[in-house]
Amino acid sequence: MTAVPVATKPVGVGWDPRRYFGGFWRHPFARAVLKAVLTVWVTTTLTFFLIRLMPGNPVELKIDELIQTANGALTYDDAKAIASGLFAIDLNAPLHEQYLSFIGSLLRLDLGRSFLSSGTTVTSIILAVLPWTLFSVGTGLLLSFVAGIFLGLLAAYRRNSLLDRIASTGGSLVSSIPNYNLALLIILFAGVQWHLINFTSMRGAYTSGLEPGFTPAFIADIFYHAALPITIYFLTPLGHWILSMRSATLSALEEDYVTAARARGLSDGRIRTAYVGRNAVLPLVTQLAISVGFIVGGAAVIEQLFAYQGVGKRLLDSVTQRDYPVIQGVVLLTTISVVVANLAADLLYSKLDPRIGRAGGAAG
Amino acid sequence: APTTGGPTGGGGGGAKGGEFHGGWPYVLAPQGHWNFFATNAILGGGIYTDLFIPSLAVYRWVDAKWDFWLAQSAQQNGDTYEVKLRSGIKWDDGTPFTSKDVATTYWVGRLASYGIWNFIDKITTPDDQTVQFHYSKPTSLGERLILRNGIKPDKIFGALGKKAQDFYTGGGTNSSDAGKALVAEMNAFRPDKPYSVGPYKVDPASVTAAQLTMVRNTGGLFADKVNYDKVVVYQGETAEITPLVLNGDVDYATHGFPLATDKAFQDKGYKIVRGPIFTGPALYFHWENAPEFQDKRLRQAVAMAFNRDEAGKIFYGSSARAPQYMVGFADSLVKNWTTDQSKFNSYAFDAAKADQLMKDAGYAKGSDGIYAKGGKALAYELYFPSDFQDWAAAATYTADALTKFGIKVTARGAIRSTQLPDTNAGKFTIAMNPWGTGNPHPQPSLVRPFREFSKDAPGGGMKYPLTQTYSGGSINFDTVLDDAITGFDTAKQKDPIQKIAQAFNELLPCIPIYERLNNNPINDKARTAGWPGLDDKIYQQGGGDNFAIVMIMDGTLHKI
Amino acid sequence: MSTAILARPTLGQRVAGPMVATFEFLRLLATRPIGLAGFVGIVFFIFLAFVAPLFVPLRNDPSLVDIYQAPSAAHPLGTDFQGRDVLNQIVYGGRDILTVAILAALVSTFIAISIGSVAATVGGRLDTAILAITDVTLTLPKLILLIAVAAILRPTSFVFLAVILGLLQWSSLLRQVRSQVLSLKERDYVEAARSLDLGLFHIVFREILPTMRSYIVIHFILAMTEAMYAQVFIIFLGLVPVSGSNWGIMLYFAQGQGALFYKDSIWYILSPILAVSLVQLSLVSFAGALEDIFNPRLRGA
Amino acid sequence: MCLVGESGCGKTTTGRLLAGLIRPTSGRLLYEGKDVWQTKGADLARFRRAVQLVHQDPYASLNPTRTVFQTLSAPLYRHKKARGGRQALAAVSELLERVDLTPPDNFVSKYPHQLSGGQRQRVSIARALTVDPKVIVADEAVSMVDVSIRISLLNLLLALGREFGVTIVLITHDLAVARYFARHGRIGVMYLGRVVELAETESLVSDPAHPYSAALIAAIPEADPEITRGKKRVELRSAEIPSLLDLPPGCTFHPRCPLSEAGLCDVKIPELLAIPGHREVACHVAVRERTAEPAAATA
Amino acid sequence: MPVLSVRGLSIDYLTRRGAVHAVRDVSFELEKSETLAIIGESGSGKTTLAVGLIRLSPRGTRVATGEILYTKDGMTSDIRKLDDDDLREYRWAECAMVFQAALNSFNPVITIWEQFLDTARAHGIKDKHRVRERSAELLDLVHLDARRVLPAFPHELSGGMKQRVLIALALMLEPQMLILDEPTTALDILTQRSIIDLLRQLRQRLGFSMIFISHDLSIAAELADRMITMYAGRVVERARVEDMFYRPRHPYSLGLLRAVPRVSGALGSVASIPGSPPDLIRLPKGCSYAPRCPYAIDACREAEPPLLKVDTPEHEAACIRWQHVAEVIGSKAPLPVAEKLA
Ligand SMILES: Nc1ncnc2c1ncn2[C@@H]1O[C@H](COP(=O)(O)OP(=O)(O)OP(=O)(O)O)[C@@H](O)[C@H]1O
Ligand SMILES: Nc1ncnc2c1ncn2[C@@H]1O[C@H](COP(=O)(O)OP(=O)(O)OP(=O)(O)O)[C@@H](O)[C@H]1O
Ligand SMILES: [Mg+2]
Ligand SMILES: [Mg+2]
Repeated sequence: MTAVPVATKPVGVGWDPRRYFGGFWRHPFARAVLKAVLTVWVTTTLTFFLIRLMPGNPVELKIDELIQTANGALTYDDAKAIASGLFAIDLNAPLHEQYLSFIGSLLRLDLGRSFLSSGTTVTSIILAVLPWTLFSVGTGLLLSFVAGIFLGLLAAYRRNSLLDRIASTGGSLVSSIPNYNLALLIILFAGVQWHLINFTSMRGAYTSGLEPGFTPAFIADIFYHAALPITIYFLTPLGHWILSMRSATLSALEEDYVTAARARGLSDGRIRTAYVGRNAVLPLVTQLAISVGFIVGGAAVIEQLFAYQGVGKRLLDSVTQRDYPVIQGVVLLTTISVVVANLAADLLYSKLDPRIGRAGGAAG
Repeated sequence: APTTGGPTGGGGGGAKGGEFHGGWPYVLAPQGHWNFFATNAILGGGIYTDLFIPSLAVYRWVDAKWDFWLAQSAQQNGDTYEVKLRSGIKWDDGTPFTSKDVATTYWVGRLASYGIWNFIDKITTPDDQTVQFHYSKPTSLGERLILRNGIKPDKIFGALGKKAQDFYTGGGTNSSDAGKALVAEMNAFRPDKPYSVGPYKVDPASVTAAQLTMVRNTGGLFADKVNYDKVVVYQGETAEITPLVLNGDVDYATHGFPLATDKAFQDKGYKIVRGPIFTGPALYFHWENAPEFQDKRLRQAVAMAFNRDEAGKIFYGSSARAPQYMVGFADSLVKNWTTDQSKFNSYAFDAAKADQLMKDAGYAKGSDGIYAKGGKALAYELYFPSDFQDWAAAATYTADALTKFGIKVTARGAIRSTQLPDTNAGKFTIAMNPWGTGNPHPQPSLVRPFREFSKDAPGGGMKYPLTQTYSGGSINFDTVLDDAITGFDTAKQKDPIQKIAQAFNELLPCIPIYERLNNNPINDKARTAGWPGLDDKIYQQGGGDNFAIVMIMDGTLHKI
Repeated sequence: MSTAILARPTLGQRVAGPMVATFEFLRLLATRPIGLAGFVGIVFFIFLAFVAPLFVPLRNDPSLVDIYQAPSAAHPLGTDFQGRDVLNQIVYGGRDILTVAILAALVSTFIAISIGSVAATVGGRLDTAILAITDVTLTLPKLILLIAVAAILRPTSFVFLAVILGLLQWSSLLRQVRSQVLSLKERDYVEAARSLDLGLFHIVFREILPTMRSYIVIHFILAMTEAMYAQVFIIFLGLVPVSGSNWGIMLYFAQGQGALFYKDSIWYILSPILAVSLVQLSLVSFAGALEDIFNPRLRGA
Repeated sequence: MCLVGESGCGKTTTGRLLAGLIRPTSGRLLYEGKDVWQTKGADLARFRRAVQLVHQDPYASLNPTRTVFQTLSAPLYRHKKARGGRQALAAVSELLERVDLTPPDNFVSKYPHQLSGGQRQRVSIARALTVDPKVIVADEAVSMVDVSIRISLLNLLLALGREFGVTIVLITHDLAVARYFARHGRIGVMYLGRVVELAETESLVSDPAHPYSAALIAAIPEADPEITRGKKRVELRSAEIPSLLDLPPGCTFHPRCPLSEAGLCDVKIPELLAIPGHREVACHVAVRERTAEPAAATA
Repeated sequence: MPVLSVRGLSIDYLTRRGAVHAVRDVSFELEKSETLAIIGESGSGKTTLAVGLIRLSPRGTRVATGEILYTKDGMTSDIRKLDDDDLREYRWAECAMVFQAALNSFNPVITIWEQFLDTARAHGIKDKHRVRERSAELLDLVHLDARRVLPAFPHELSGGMKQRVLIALALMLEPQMLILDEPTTALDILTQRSIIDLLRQLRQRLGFSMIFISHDLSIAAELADRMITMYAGRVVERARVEDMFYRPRHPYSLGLLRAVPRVSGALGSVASIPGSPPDLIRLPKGCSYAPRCPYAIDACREAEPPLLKVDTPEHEAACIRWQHVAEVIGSKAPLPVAEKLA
């Protein structure tokens, strides 16, 4: 929906990184990788220091929680003793030392252990939840991308028809409702008021007692359980895809090469796919990657509302519990998955658009 | 205190079979695990652990006596507390249950800072059925500390227990480096599967984010007494459990349900149990940041200036009530633990009296608020934990009501993980923090205002000076709190408790707003039957000695 | 040559110009029913949030006998868990939300425009550095970061909150502004202004930015929707200290108090949902129409 | 003076260089004997004002958000040529009349999109005139306006040059336009960023010395069927234009040049040298053939 | 029998402001192997007409009246009445077109080879080998190296190369007719020259008919057999190329000729046409050129003049004052040819 950005002149402006990175830098993919690494580093560092800026520390919270749950079985001192025993890290060491040791272990792919469950590595915690988020977000997003592309193309071809109006108006309508509101509305109406769906049976990622595996029953089951989050991830960006695709198609339709293709007597189907569709989709590919970041973030509240065991819910829980290593780990790993999605999109983009791969520059 | 009594109650009246569905917010693997000494164990800290790692006994609150579970009997012999264990009980892997399991539980428990170790110095096991706890500091709190810990298997924790025993008998302490290492080892220990000595055991394959299932453990405690074949526990906090209860999926839930939900449950025809919890929110004034409240008259005025009863009812309806005796512990404990209740002021809602008190204290009431002599208007912020929905409701209510009274109070909420460190650090003028706790002894409740949120808090909390003067003269709360738990003779403890109670009532170090009752819905139409009438004393169980668990264990509850 | 003509270009630009432009704008808007509806919606909500509270008395006294009432004449949207009028809260609950959204949009737009145009005009290493930073922030998973940041920094005042939100969302606009300015500064008329020695101020504020006006307005509106989304998001999750009453807090409480599941409380929970969604909807459709109006290429037949 | 050459050969760049809008990579730009890029602040600004550019694209050279009056009055105010609206309006009207936009009242409050291409170009010229320039560089100023009105624009420029003593440098790729415009002046021919020949118009047209000029003149179609069909062609050795990023060594034209001599043209870069007949040319062969003592000339 | 015969064609663009009468009542014939040049100012409707001939007008275009008759092997059909399949067959196989923006005529994301293949397949040629051979042959014809060009993406070719590839592509199906809309405008002179020469050679070898659109008179002078001058959507003069250049009978043609300076020969007097073309939505009454015409009389503003036969049967001009124009040329205004003859 953003106006078409005017291409920048990539040539000859100021500092020329080529001088420093030689041929490596010139390769757009290498640049994207470098950028990705930089992004991950920045996010990690940012959260690391922000977390240490927090007043208080998790020990106090643990004490509070212990006292609350022990129902008087613990004196304050006992609780304090227990809590202090839980936390291996020394929060009083100088920041830069903490940071260096953190980065050090990070390089060894060690994200540390959960504060609140010191026998559990953060990596294992995240690995247990991340796949579910990626699965639901990925499915929803891809479905909505495909549907949006299709509807957008159709709307553009039938410009000003009823279908166009319904698709573009309806699309922007659904898209402008915040996803958490949409989820609440689904629970409220489809679940509670009209009893259309039995959403209580859809909680969790799969049915309790079912053996995980690549069996049709299990796969059907995980789709059933992910249906509500997927619906949200499907609906929220749908309008954006429809509108973007519609306007991209409209401008592609005005391109000379489309008229030229018509003049060459090409069939409508071929023109629609290889000439209009493909060129119109190109700019959306990058947006697809960016939206991964957005949706993974938005997943927090959706997973919370639908009781889906994803990384977003884990993050929220860790925030409430001040489980720093887990917060840190979740932010890091989601950043990585988002960045990887971006990289993949860059790669895909350069595959789809021959102008990028060889000319360089426009990537990113 | 009474230390006798065998298992009471129904004892398997109903038919066997069927399922019991409960709800609890457990933590999922891999963060959740099966080391019940460490935090975040699956179902850890919850009522359902009693079904697979039961404690030695459970307390009957109204009768003030112990119902024995894994213990056969228990006895105080001088400074030694001796527990005889039941025989013939087996762990789920077939190992017999013995005194070793109990000893290991407490030795490893010492690494986990089990409170009993503040009072005992060793545990001995003269034979397989006997465990002896040797007091170094006799206290009446000890019995509960011994009897209400879930017993874990020696087979799994024995090695750790041995290490701990050697370490402590060798003079080691938790604060030493070696102690810390041992504690860390204990915390990091991860048994690969659940275990059980109770009537049920968790089926590890059934654990999902949505629910888990417990199946019968044939050799376990009360295996023949319990009726249900399965106990299903749905995972979730209030928001997630509510629809399940409404949907009829859950037979019994312990969550604190808001009024709307409470009403919806009633509409569905569920029974609502309103048992005691012995706790609730209170207003804490920072001694230095809100110096006006150093004058007890102002605190008394505030206590009367708004309808504390209503503040609770907003969220809980009839599941909350303002305490009658404002003494810092639950009303139900007052009769047993104090000698004279006549002088306890209830501070019932009375704006006129409050006005008068303010006037006496030298404040003038203008049209838009109350002013000190210097002309300064009284304005504060009430800092509450926004993720405690019930408190949030009470906080906004209180702020509005006090503002209306003339003390301008703005409610500001932050999630507990933010609010608590802030209040501990003294960053507030008025804060909302808990009062009371679920212990049949009042002392742990009284610890909260004086130690937890003041003296012991990092940053000093509300900075309340512990030496104060009241009608009975000068009092040092810290020492009197110690006096209140010394020795086994609870009758002797009544004096210090009466003293603190009276001082609390006059000085109001914090203002308890309401005492919460739980509002547990019981669905007796779907699967479960056997629930006694709502006026039964069993529902008065407190402090984690959950009545539903007690009734499952003793076979009172059964399928329809 | 009459003085009337004299007045035309100078005064005309200041008075008649905007009036004519406004008229023309409304005329174009009128041909787009959805955009018009969005515009009306925005005007309505701004009125509701900033003007209506001056006339409608605040009624926030809890009243236990009145809780969870269905809509009635006395309470057109029913009552909440404290028996307070929901409509009244909707009226009073928009100001903070909209203020934060506007402020955050201002912050992000300001950052994007100032830094973006500086980067483009100055160029060189500064530009490379700014671009690199922007690229990196563009890929950050912002909501995830927002959850962490909000929990950690605890924005206590709404200005602080707005700044945080603004700081998280400038990057894509900055990139667009930068490339716009880069291309605009190569435009012949900017070059002409340079060679006429009209000064940097003139070039940036008279030649470049005015041509980007529509663009900036649209992005400002979109930034508002983004900020509003994120703001309600973290309030709803309880990550921001709550104080007073706004739609986000209403939603937070409504959900927490179980209004979702009680038959008579639909309107209570629905009201903030609808308020937030309608504002978003209005903003988005208005921005869409603006884009249509300002971009003649899309204007079409 | 006219500069001609193929598209992309650097004409615009030269124009912008002349107007002091870009800094040369090497070499000097002299104005009144001083190196422009050595001067600072006010002097540089003065130079910039003295050389004004009229751009190629009438649709991009005026700010679409500003009226004709605003466009023209801004430099007047800025350089204190007018104080107050009344003065500015008078000055603007005069400028408009000067570029034949009459009556000026019809134009002052118009926005660019309300003007035709030719009218815009006139406004551009008027804008250049606001600062009393000494030189106007008209970069393809007529290429994008309709054939039917090109000549009147050229005439306007010529008249301005005559009346106000402004030197006008016209940049164009159309040799016919160049010839018309510079019939009493000189034409410079550019190829790949270099001036390869500089000569008086008529002699260049009738007798080009550089092989590239010759090829160009021979290649141009004429608006006359008989002439154009009967023209002699210069056969080039290649139709490909080398990339500016990867220029051929020696004379940049040698890969295409029919006169190219191996060992000379592909090695040595020819300098622009004066040869008899008031012209300068950058070609080893042409210089050799047209100069009596080639050795002396190259020395 | 002409290959193409256009009769009374009118094309409007429907816009919010009203109908733009971009092409009005245009008639002409194109003979076999002949080159017809259409010239006129920007906006005079040339592209509209050309695109209309293969029915590719954009949305919002209305072909108001007229017929486009196309003859092949003695069969005549009206293009306007063709069904979709026939139309697709007609496009490119019978009538290929090189667009004004030829440089953007290739899909940027697929290779040149694929675009050749697409074209062939669209017309039923399935055999890849044959297509490859044919493309190599054609590229050779336009002096390009097929091995280099075919696997390339459009952006890897220079403007002149693209233009030549497009011409090769246009010849792929051996159409009878080639429409070129300003094929050389964006090219530099030497490239332009090579394209012109190429077209001339190809036409001689392959014998197709060609409609050549330009506002550049000199290219028309190079290539055309006959010429049409368009003004404000109408054909105002139609003549053999020599007649048009040396004996124009419409004041607009005359004006155009006079507006173009020359490189060789004497400079002569050169002059612009004052004024600008009319608004095609609200056309003035009478001759649309009258407001700019130096010879206009009151009668010109009364009614739109029809095309009148002048001098020779093959020469028509839409001017009631054509005799006056003839006089003017004869007496006062020396045209190039007059100079040359003198
Ligand atoms: N900003 C720039 N950065 C990099 N290269 C540039 C830039 N501007 C121009 N060039 C290159 O410099 C060369 C000369 O360009 P210039 O615009 O001066 O040519 P020109 O002769 O004016 O062409 P035309 O006739 O098309 O206007 C071209 O190859 C062009 O691509
Ligand atoms: N899609 C369109 N909608 C409305 N009007 C149009 C459209 N396309 C062209 N026109 C108008 O129709 C008239 C004829 O345009 P056309 O493109 O045919 O002219 P042309 O002779 O090819 O001009 P040029 O020499 O600039 O290519 C012009 O006035 C133009 O503004
Ligand atoms: Mg140029
Ligand atoms: Mg055209």
